[in-house]
Amino acid sequence: MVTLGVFIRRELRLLARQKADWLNPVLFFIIVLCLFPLGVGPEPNMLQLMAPGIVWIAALLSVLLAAERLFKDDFRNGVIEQLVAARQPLLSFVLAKLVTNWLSTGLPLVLLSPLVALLLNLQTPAFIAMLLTLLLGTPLLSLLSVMGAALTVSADKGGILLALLILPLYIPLLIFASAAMEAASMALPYHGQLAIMLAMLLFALALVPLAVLSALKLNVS
Amino acid sequence: MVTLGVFIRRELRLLARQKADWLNPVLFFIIVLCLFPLGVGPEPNMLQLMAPGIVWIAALLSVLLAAERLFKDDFRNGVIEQLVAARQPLLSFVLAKLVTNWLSTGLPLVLLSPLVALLLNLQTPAFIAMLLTLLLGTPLLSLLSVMGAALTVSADKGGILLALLILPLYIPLLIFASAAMEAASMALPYHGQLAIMLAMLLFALALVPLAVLSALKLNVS
Amino acid sequence: MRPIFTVVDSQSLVIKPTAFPVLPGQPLLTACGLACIRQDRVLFEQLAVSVNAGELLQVAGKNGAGKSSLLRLLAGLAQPDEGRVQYCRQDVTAVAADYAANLCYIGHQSGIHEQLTALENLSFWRAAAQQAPADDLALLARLGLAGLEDIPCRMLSAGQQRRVSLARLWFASRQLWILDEPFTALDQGAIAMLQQHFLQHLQQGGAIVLTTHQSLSLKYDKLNTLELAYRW
Amino acid sequence: MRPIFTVVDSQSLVIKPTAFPVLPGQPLLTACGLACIRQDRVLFEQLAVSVNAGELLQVAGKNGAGKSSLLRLLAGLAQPDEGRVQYCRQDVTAVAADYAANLCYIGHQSGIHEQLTALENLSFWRAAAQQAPADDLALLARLGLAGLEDIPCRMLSAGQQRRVSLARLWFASRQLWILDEPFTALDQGAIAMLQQHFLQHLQQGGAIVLTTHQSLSLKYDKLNTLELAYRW
Amino acid sequence: MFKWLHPYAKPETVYHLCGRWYPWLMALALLLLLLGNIWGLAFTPPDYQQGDSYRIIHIHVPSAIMSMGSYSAMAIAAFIALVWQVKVAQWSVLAIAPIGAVYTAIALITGMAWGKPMWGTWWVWDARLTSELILLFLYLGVIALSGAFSDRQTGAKAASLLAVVGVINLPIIHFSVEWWNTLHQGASITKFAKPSIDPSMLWPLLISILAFKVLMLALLCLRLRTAILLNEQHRPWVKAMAGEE
Amino acid sequence: MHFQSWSDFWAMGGYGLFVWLSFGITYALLVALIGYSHYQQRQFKRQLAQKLAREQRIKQYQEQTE
Ligand code: HEM
Ligand SMILES: Nc1ncnc2c1ncn2[C@@H]1O[C@H](COP(=O)(O)OP(=O)(O)OP(=O)(O)O)[C@@H](O)[C@H]1O
Ligand SMILES: Nc1ncnc2c1ncn2[C@@H]1O[C@H](COP(=O)(O)OP(=O)(O)OP(=O)(O)O)[C@@H](O)[C@H]1O
Ligand SMILES: [Mg+2]
Ligand SMILES: [Mg+2]
Repeated sequence: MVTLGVFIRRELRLLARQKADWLNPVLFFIIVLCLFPLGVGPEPNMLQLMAPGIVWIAALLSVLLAAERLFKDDFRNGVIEQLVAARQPLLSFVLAKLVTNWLSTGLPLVLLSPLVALLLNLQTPAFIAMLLTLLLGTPLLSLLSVMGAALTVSADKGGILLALLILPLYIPLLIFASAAMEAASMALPYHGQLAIMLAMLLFALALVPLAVLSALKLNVS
Repeated sequence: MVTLGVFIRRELRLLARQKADWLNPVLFFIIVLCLFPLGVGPEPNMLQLMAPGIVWIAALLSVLLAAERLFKDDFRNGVIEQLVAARQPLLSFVLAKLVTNWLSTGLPLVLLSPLVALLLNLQTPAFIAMLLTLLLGTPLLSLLSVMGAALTVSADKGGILLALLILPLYIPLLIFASAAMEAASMALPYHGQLAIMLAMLLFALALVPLAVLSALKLNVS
Repeated sequence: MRPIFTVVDSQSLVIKPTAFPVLPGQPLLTACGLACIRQDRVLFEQLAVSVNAGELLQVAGKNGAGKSSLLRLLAGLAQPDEGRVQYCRQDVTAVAADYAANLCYIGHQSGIHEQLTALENLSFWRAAAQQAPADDLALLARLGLAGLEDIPCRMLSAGQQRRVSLARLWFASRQLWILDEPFTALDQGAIAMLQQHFLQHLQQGGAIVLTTHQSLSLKYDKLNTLELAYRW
Repeated sequence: MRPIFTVVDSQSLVIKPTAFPVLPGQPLLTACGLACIRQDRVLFEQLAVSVNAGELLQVAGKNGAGKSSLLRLLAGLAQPDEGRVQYCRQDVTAVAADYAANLCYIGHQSGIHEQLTALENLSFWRAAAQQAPADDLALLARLGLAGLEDIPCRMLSAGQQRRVSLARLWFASRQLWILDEPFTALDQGAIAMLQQHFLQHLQQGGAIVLTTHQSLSLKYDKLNTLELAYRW
Repeated sequence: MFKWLHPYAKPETVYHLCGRWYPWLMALALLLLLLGNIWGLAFTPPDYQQGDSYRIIHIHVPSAIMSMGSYSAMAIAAFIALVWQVKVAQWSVLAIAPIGAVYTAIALITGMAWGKPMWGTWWVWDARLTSELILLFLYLGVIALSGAFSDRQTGAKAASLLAVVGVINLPIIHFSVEWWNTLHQGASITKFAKPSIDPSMLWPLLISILAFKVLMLALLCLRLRTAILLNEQHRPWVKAMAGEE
Repeated sequence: MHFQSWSDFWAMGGYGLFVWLSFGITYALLVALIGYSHYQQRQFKRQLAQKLAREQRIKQYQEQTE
C-alpha cells in the first residue's frame, strides 16, 4: 500500500511535469467536437440528435490517443523490465497507472461536459444523462485502453493497433451510453442502460488489472 | 534521383514488412465509419446528411494516427540525425516519406470509397463528389500530417500534440470537401470547391517539403 | 530550503553488514542443462552455471555469443528452452517472490525514466524495492552527480544516466546482482569506484554475475569466468 | 541460392587510396572560440580545436564533460553558442554541402533501422552517401556477421548492431570521421579490428575525431588528445 | 540594408530598451482603455436597433482585431527568426503567443455575451465564430509546441515554424463573412472608403482599438524582458544584474 | 452622460448582465495576464539568484573534496 502511494505520487508528478499529457487529450476532445458541426452542418436540432454519438466517439478517441503513451516511456527505458524482474511491485504499478490515467483523461471529460452541452445545444435532461454515462463510462474506457496499451507496448505499432484492439470491446459501451442519452432526451427512463454500464465497469475492474499484469510480463520476455 | 528511388524502395519494403502500418489505418477508417450508425442511429436519410462530415473526419483521424509513427523509428535509431549530418539526401528522404505515406494511407481510402458509399447510403452524384474530394484532399492531408509529424518528432508527446497542431490547418479542407459533397447531393455544381482544394494542394506541395526539411533539422539539434 | 548536497564522510555510506539469506560459500544460484535457442540457432546447450555466495562470475564471450540471453534467463526475465534455474536449491519458479526480493538485475537499458530527476528516480526505485526512504542526496553526490540531482535525467550525459541507474547497487540488502555490461559509458574513475563497490559487496557475502568486454581490475580470489563460445 | 558468405582475401577489401581533398598535414577542421551552453551551464568556452589530415584527435574527459556535445558541434548537428567551425579554412555553414560530403559521423545512436536487415541498412546508407552498390556481403562477413545478413537488426545482439552501424566506415572516400564512443558494446576482437582500420585510414591521409573511455592501443605518431575538464 | 537594425537585435540592448518603454506604454494603454471604454459606455447614444447591448463593441471589436493583429505580429517575428536567425525575434514569438491567446479568448467570450441577446443563442457554428475559435487553437498549438521539447531553443524554433505555417488562417477569418453568408456582421469599420458607422460611436471605438494595440506592445516589452533573461542567464551581464538585486 | 441615473447605467437598458459580464471578464483576463507576466519575471529572478548560490556551493564542495 505504501508502494501504491509512492507510485501514484510518481505518476502525478510526471503528469504535473508533462502537462501536455492531460491537457492535450482535453483539447483534442474539444477540437473533435468542433469538427462535427463544421463537417456535418450547424443546424442545432441535427446537432442535438447526433450529440450522443459525437460525444462518445470523441471521448473514445481522446482516451485512446492518451493511453497509447501510457507504458511506452517506461518500457523503452527498461523500467517495466526491472519491475517484472522484481515481481511484487508490478501490481501497484499497474494500479497506479490505471488510477492516474482516469484522473488525467476521464475526469477532465466529465468536468468539461457543461461546455459540451453548450456547444451541442443539449437540454438539461440529456445533459444529466451525458454526465452520468460519462461518469460510468470513462473509467471503463480507461480500463480498456490501458489493457490495449499493455498488450501493444512492445509491438511498437503505435496507436492504431491499440485502437483496433479496443474498438470491438468499446462498441457495447457506445451503444448503451448513446441509448441512455437518447432516452433521456425523449424523457424516457434510462436506469436500465446505466445499470448495464455499471455491471460492465465492475466486471472490467475485476479482470483488467490481471490482464494488464500478464500482458506486461509477456511483453518483457 | 537514384537516391529517391532507393529511398522509396526502402519505405515500401518497410511497409511490406510491417503490414500493420497501412492495414491498421484502413481498418480504423472502416471501424469509425461503422461506429457512427451505432452511436447516431441508423436512419438512412440522416446518415446521408451526415456522410460528408463523417467520411472526412474519419479520414483525418486515420491519416493522423498513421502519420504519428512516420519519423519516430528513424529518429530514435539516429537515422535522421545521420541524414541531417549528410545534408544532401535529406530532401529525397522527405519526398520518399511523403509519397509512401500517401500510397499507404491516402490511396487505400480512395479505393475504399465505394464501400463507404454503400455503408452510408450515398447516391451516385454524392459518391463521385466524394471520390473526387478524396483524391484531391488525401494528398493534402498527408502533406499536413507529415509536417506535423516532423515538427513533433523529438517532442515525445505522442500523437495528440500532433493532432492539436494539424486540426486547425485541416479545417479549411474539411469545410470545402464537405461543401462539395453537399452540393453534389443537391445536384448543384461544385467546381468552385474542387478548384479551391486543388489550389490548396498545389500550394502545400510547394511549401510543405521545405517546412518538413527545416522541422527535421531543428529537431535533431 | 533543502540542502543541495551534504558533505558526507565516505564511511557513513558503507553498507551495514546485512544478514544475507545465504551464507558465504553456499550455492546461491545454480542452473543445469540450460539451453537457449534464438531464431532457431542454439546459442548454448547443456550449460551449467553455479554461483556461490561471496563469488563473482564473469560471463565472457564474443559479441552475439549469448551473454545477455543467459543473464536474462538467470534473472527470470525469460524461460530457458531446456534445463532449469535454481535459487537456494529450489526452482526459481517455485520461490519466485523470494528470489526476486533478493535480486538486483540491471540490463542494457537504464531503467530510469527520462522525465524524472535523479532523486525522483531513486525514490521510485526505493519504493519498488520496498525500502524506507534514505539520504539519496548523499548517495548521488558520492556518484559524482552533486548539483545534478533535480534535473530531468534526459538532460544528463550518457555516462551520468548510467551512474543514476547504477545507484541502485548502493541500496543494499540484495544478495545477488546480475549486471549486463555495467561499465558501458562510464569513465575510468567511475569504473574504479564501481569495482571497489563490487569488492565490498563480495566481501560481505554477496554474489555478482556480470558481463563486460573490459577487463576487471579487481583484486579478489573468488573470480570465476564462464566462457561462452560463439556457436552456429 | 545466394552464397551465405564469400571467403575474401582481406586484401581485396582494402580501401583504394582515394585522392582525399585535403593533403596530409594540412588543416582539415579547425574551430576557435567555441562555447557550448547546456541548461544554462557553460560546458566549455573559448575552446580551440584543430585537426589536420592524417591526424587522430581523441577528446577525453569525465562523464558529462561535454565530449558528445563538442562532437555534435563539429559535425554540424548543432550550432555553437559562440565561436565558429571551419572546414578547409572556410566556415562550415558556407561550405555545408562539401563538408557533409566529406564527413562520416557516428554517434551514440546506431543509425540503423531495427526492422531492416543488415544488408538493407547498408544499401540504404550507400544510397544516402551517393555511392554505387557494392559487395556488402563480403563486408559484413569481414565484420563477423556472416550468416546474419538478412535478419532484422533488432534481433542482433548489442555488439552486432554496433558492428552493422560501424560498417559505414568501410564505405570509403570520406576523409573526416567523427565517432562518439565507437567501441561501446564491441568485444576485444572487434575493437582491435576497428583500430587497425583507423590506422589504415590515417595512413591514407584521413582524419579522425573520437571519444572513448577505453585506451587506444594504436601505434601511430600523430595521436592528439584534447582533455575537456568537467566544469561548473 | 538592415545594417542599422543590427544593434537592436542585441539582447542586452533590447532588454534595456524594453525596460525603458514599458512604464510609458503601460500607462498610455491603461489611460486610453479607460478613456475609450468610459466614453463608449456612458457618453454615447444607444444603437437604434441593438439598444445598449451594442456597447460591448468597445471591447469585442478591439480584441477581435488585435487577436488577428497579434497573430500577424507573431508570424512576422517567427519569419524573421527562421530566416535571419535573430534570437530576439524568436523569443518574441513566445512572448506574443499568450497575449494573442488572451485577446482571442476575450473576443470569443464578449462575442458570445453579445450573441445571446442579439441572436438568441450563446454559440452558433457560424464561419467567423468558428474561425476565431480555430485561431485560439492555433495560439494554443504554438504554446503547446514550444513547451513540448526538452531543449528550450528547439521548442522556440518549432513554434516559430508552426506560427508561420498558420498564417494561412488569417485571410480565412477575415473574409469568412464574405465567403459564407453568415449571422455575423460584415465589415463596417474596416471598410476603407467610408465607415458605415456614426462618428460619435466611432471615436471611442477607435480609441479602444488603439488602447488594445498599445497594451499589446507594453505586454510584449514586459514578457520579452523575461524571455531575454531566461535565455541569456549564463551571460555575465545577467549574472551581474542578479547579483545587484 | 447619456444615462439619467446610476441605476439606469447599471441596467444598460435591460442588457446589464451581458454588458457587465463581458466587461468584467475582459478586465479580469487582462489583469490576470499583466499580473502573470510580472509574476513570471519576479519568479525567474528569484530562481536565477538561487541557481547562482547553488553553483557557489557546488564549487565549494568540489574544493573541499579535492
Ligand atoms: C462568439 C461570437 C463572436 C466572435 C468569435 C466574433 C468574432 C469577430 C471577429 C474575429 C471580428 C473581427 C473581424 C475583422 O476584423 O475582420 C469581429 C468583428 C465584429 N463583430 Fe464579432 N464575433 C462574435 C459575435 C458578434 C456579435 C454577436 C456581434 C453583434 C451582433 C458582433 C459584431 C461585430 C462587429 C460589429 C464587428 C466589427 C466588424 C468590422 O467592422 O469589421 N460579433 N467579430
Ligand atoms: N539533451 C540535453 N539537454 C540538456 N543538457 C544536456 C543534454 N545532453 C547533455 N546535457 C548536459 O551537457 C553535459 C555534457 O553532456 P555530454 O553528453 O556532452 O557529455 P559527455 O562528455 O559526452 O559525457 P559521457 O562521457 O557521459 O558521454 C551534461 O552534463 C548534461 O548535463
Ligand atoms: N530479441 C531477439 N530476438 C531474436 N534473437 C535475438 C534477440 N536478441 C539477440 N538475439 C540473438 O541471440 C544471439 C545472442 O544475443 P545476446 O544479446 O545474448 O548476445 P551477447 O552475448 O549479449 O552479445 P553482446 O556482447 O553483443 O551484447 C545473437 O546472435 C542474436 O542473433
Ligand atoms: Mg549483450
Ligand atoms: Mg557522450
